[in-house]
Amino acid sequence: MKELQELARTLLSSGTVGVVIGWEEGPRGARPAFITDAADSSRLIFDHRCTHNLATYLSPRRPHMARLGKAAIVVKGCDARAVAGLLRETQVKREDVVIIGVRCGGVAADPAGAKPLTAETVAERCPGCTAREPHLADHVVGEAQPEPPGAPTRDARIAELDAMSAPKRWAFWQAEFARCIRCNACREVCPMCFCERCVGDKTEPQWLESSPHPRGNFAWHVTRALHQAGRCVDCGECQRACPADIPLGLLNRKIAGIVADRFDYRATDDPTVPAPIGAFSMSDRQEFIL
Amino acid sequence: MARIGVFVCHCGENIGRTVDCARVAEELGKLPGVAHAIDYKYMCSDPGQALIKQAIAEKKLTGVVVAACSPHMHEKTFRRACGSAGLNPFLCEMANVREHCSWIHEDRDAATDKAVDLARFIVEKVKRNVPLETIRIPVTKRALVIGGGIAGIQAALDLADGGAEVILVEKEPSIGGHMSQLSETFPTLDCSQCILTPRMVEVYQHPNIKLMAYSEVAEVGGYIGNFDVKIRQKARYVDAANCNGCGACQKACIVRKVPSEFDEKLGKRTAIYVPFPQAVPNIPVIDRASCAYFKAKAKGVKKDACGKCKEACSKGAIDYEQADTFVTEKVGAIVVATGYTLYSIGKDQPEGLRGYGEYGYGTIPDVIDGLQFERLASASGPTAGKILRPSDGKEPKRIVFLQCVGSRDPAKGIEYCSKICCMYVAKHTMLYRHKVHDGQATVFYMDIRANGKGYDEFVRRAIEEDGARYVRGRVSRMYRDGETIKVQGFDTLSGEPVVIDADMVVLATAIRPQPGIEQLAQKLSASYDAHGFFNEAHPKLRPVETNTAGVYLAGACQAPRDIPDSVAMASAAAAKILGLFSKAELEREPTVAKVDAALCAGCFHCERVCPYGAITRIEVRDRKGNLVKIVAEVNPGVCQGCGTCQATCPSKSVELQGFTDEQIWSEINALLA
Amino acid sequence: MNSMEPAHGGHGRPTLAEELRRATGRNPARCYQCGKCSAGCPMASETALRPHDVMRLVSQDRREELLAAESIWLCLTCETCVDRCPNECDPARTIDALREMASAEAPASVPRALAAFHRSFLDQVRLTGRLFELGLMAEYKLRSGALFADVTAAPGMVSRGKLGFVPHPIKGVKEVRRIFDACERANQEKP
Amino acid sequence: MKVGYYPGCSLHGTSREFDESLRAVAEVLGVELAEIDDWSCCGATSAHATNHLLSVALPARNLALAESQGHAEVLAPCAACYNRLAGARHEIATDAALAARMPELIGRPFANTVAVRNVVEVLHGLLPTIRVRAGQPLAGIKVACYYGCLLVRPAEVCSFDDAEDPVTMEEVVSATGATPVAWDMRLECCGGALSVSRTRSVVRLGRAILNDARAAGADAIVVACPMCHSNLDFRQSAMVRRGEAAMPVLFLSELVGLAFGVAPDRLGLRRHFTSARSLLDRVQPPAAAREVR
Amino acid sequence: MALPAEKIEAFEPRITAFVCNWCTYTGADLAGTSRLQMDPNVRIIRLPCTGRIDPLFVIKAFERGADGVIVSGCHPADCHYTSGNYHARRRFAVFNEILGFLGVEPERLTFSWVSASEGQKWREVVNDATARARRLGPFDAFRALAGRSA
Repeated sequence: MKELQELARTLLSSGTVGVVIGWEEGPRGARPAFITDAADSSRLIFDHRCTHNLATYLSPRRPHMARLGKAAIVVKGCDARAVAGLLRETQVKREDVVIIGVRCGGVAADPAGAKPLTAETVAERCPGCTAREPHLADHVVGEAQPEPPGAPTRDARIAELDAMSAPKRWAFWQAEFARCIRCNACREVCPMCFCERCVGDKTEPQWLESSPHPRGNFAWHVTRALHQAGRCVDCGECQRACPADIPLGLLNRKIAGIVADRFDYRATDDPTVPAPIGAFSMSDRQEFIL
Repeated sequence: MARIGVFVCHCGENIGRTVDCARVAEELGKLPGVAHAIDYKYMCSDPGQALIKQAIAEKKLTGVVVAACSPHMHEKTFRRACGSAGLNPFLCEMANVREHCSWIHEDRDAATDKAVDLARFIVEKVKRNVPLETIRIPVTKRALVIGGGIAGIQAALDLADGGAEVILVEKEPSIGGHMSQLSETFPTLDCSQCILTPRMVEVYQHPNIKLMAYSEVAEVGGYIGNFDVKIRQKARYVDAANCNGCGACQKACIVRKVPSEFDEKLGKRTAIYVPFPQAVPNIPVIDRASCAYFKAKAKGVKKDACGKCKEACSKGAIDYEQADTFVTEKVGAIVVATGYTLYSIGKDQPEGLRGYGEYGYGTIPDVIDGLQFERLASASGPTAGKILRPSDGKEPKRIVFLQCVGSRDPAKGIEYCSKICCMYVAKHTMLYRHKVHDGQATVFYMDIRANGKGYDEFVRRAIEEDGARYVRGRVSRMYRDGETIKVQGFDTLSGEPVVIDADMVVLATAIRPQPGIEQLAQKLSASYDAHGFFNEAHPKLRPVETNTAGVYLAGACQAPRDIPDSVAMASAAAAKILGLFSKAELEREPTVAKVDAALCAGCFHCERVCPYGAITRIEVRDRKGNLVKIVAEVNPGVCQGCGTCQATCPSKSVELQGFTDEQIWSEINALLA
Repeated sequence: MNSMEPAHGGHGRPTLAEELRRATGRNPARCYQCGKCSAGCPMASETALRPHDVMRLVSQDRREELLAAESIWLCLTCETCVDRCPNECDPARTIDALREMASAEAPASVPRALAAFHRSFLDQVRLTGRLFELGLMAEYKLRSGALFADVTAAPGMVSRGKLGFVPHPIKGVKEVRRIFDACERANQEKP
Repeated sequence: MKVGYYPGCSLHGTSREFDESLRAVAEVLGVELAEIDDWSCCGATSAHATNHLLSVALPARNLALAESQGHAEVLAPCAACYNRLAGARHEIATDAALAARMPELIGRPFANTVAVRNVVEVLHGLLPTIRVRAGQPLAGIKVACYYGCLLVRPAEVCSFDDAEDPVTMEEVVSATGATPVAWDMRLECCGGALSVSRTRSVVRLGRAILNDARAAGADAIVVACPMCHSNLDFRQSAMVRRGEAAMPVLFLSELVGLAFGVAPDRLGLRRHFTSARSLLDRVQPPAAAREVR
Repeated sequence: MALPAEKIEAFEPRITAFVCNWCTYTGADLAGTSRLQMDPNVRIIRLPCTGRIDPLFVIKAFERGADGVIVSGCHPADCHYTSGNYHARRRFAVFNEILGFLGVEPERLTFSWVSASEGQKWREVVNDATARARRLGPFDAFRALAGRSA
């Protein structure tokens, strides 16, 4: 923690950056912090409650951030993949950001989560995580951390769904999507959703109905999933932000499985690895095509 | 409010028999925005078109829908009619109620319902059509010809004579291609080099032609009329400006036993060499892989590396330090004339092909291919034109020729006919008889395909006058028996198996595209078939064009071709290009994509999927000149209108004109009437 | 299995095709095996070798097989093949030439009945200058051994006045015999 | 009109009726048949099949005789003789070396100047006269004109008509007042060359010809070749099956004779093996009474 | 949830086909020129290339009452625009799996390559897609999203 604070102080006081994006203690646990004064560096924290993916604040669609000057950002290994995604999709220039990696031992699903991290409180993406060590970083701080507690659960749930009949799966998802109020929190929090104007907001023509209605809800979630294929970094922010507790992480995980299976692509913090959509291979599987 | 005119064509009985055209017109007439709906016997006829023009004028139509045949048949006709009546042509669309409806259904009600649907979709689409203007792009009146064989030479000369500047790129040290290796040519038996070398010299001396031998196309950017081509000039290690072609370096070279590519490995050359005496340009190259100097250098030897050629050169033209150089040329059109290579029966084959184990995978001595026979028969060849067996230099008294080796053999991976083999085998049997009077040529053939002017007469001459014995059937197996080769086949006309003893066997192996052609095709964004031959834009009506505007084909890169065909294609391609160059600007259909810079977030997925490289990055700045963002822009000259960018764009910030989201959405929306 | 011999190198003898070309003035190599000759041949259903087979074997230089074949003797010389051949190969003339060669080189292979008929016919002509039909019938029956064939026809022939009983040699019978001798000599002198 | 006449062996023997009818018809037509003095056999198929040179030399002798006897053209009614004579004439005319050998070979001067005509050709040249002289006796009689092979093939030798679609015989028949029928087998070989040595082939080929003529509605077949006649007439009993009607086979000259009102006897009709009664019964006025048998 | 036989008889599925202009549209033209009779249930919407076909079209078609959707274009290596079909293949591979995961019966969606010379194949694609949709019955599940039923 001290190391992180010292680094931030140096970066700010030397004028290298105008803002350090990190976490601080808030009334309901950890919360994002935007440190612009070297003196405030000591507010920075990092622990298991720092579940937020701060890369979303690098999106050029947040002009108020740009006004703070060049940014340094604190990333967990998983978050670094989002930064890589932004680099890949030319939203951020590498020289315009200082990346501070932190070593992670898993985070809680809820930033207010109490110590210690347990199998019950851990975010569902963390058990079995292979991205705890950030590679895309100018500085890496902190000691190596223990494995997150608990065991992966999502793959089993996906397998369970896959085993259902189509009408049953339909019923399952319709029940989940029925709660959607189209608040767009999933989109707003997502570091990879940086469109100037989301297709969901497009009106001429309106492909996706914007009112909370089963038809538009379905179209929205299919489209969101499709747009995330090969781009989603599995930071879990959409699910955390969802006020309706729709298990978007399950859908994200499924997509990750599809692109891994079909295109041998896995989310990575190496920005030079090209994303699978936008590319093709002559030998792509086409068993679904007559 | 739209004022659409709907015109339902009976196409005589073709549509009217199954579709109630009057009902279609009636139903369509009820749609909001449809101001006029009629049916007529022949909409494409002059009176039919007059009806459309009259309605445009009288009813002040804002769009026209013709429910008739496929737009592939008459879209141009009706758009032109609208244009002449003052309606923007792109406000006219067709609904296909013939090929897609009346011709494939029998139930009149169902077919009529479907026709109403199809026309309604198009009505809804046309309501969202906007006037489009034909695109005009400037033309650079220079052409690139890739490949310096007979096709490339012909194309270059025709273009240059027509006043265009030409850059001729040849990957080998000399132009001439396979034709320069041939002894005589069918069906006239005139000497190949005698008719070719004057043209090679003409290329060299032509003021409009820039010859770049020993060079390859590295990159191709741009589009019709405006290509940017990056060309790699491979290091010859000889300074072309100083070399006077005296040949002293070759005499001095200590490495003298490199198998000669020009002689198809039947002869030898030095490490510094010109491929053949009439080479153009007559400038040697050093074959780095066999050169004693470079080998020694590679081993780290510092002193006493060879250097004999450098010592021998009075002009100081040898330059061991020379490196590949790149030049970029701007051209308006490209002719691909990369020619062919021969299939070999060996065990190692490219993907999808198999060799002939039954013919010994090429390990039986004195089994050669057609080009090797050409070199044996050529006066400039390794045997000075004597037909001698490679193994022992004896004169073969019995030669068996096998046609269709690789060709028409799907099991080996090639189902096509190589086209030229029937003819050159006949030629070989004649050359053989002329040189070895008591020699017997036997030909195994499947069919004799001699469909050119004077071709069949030529084959008959080989049989009737020069004693070639033709056996119809494939050879099953070939094996060595002492000094003879046993050729085991079946005479399907006699219905009997035959075994023929041969002193030499010549295989008419399949014609294949040059290796690396796929990469070139990808650079040119041109398509190619499963065998790697370039695809023509239309097999009948656009045989020398590719689907990439401005890229043309000549010769065997498109399919197996003989010399007359290659030359004809080359001249055709040149004529196409000269036609293109005759205009100051090009006109193109405006079916191109357009980016909405305000909405573009600059993720550049579009750039990645565009097959044509039509997407460029541009900076958006505010009034003060501050960079706001970098966004995509479509170069309308390059864009061919596939629309992949639009489907890929997550925010739908790029629209394909003529097929906009609004138009398609309206069509789909019309699904439920 | 048939091992095809080369046309040159070894034998020193011209190929059958060359010999026939000399004899008939037609080039057997012109045959491209379209089969039109056989398609029109009235005997195609009865013979082992049809005209196009004969042409094929000629091009393959299969002399012995051809000269021993009964098929060449079954040709009616109706010339249908000659008129229909697209290449003017003249199969009928080729077959005639083969018969001549067979008579000279392999007389044993000539079918007895046919040899008997031709021989008897020519003998009669040689004898009187014209054909003496009763003489032909008698000699043929002796030569062929078909003593009883058509024997019932003779009375009918006689009753219809179709058969004379006495041969009437012509004045120039010696002239005719000289022609026979000269032609036979010329045939033997052939290479 | 006078023409050199080469009857050939058959017309003096088994096909006497051809000679008889031809002479009767020639008389009506005012044609003098001047028989070549001391003519000899043409060699027929036997020479042709065994000694090519002989097959040329034997006809050449007869052509030389005709030449020396002042004939410009010679009529060879027998199709086989015609074919051999015309064939030899053609071969000698197109082979200078052969022509040079001829005089020595046949022991006579020979310039190959005589044209060879067949009976169809000669009658066809007299069509106007035939039309005038023919009455109505053959009205309503349908005739199958059978050319066979030797009359029209090979085309380069027998150039008087189209080898694949001849019309001359039909035109002669039309001129007689009879009606030629359209049928398919008129150019197929009857197997004459194997008549004696391989009868079964001849029966097969002949039967096909008879059946086709019958199917075409012919009342009779008309021929111009002794061998065809002999095969179709003499061997007809072996060709027809029980219940099948007999098909009279007439020489063309016989038919022309009937049209001229010549008595069937004078035309040699009684010499046929297959009775022509069915035909004669329909000749107007009925000629049956005048028939011998 | 296949329909009982008598209902299958009465039900005429509505099928929307999104096809490329160069291969499948032309192949369908050929089917017409060859007078290949086929089920009349398919309505073709012509796009320049499969690369232009957006999954949104498919969703919209279902929303507007389609019981089945066909997406068809050029065979690999046959694309008029060289690679639009390859991009479409990736896009629809993912889309297809997502729809399946969300419970859409895979038989509702037909993907095919039909070249300009495959009129016969186009007929098979049309008839197969129609038969499958007929078996499944109206896409009531999707219609229910709109608060309607068939």
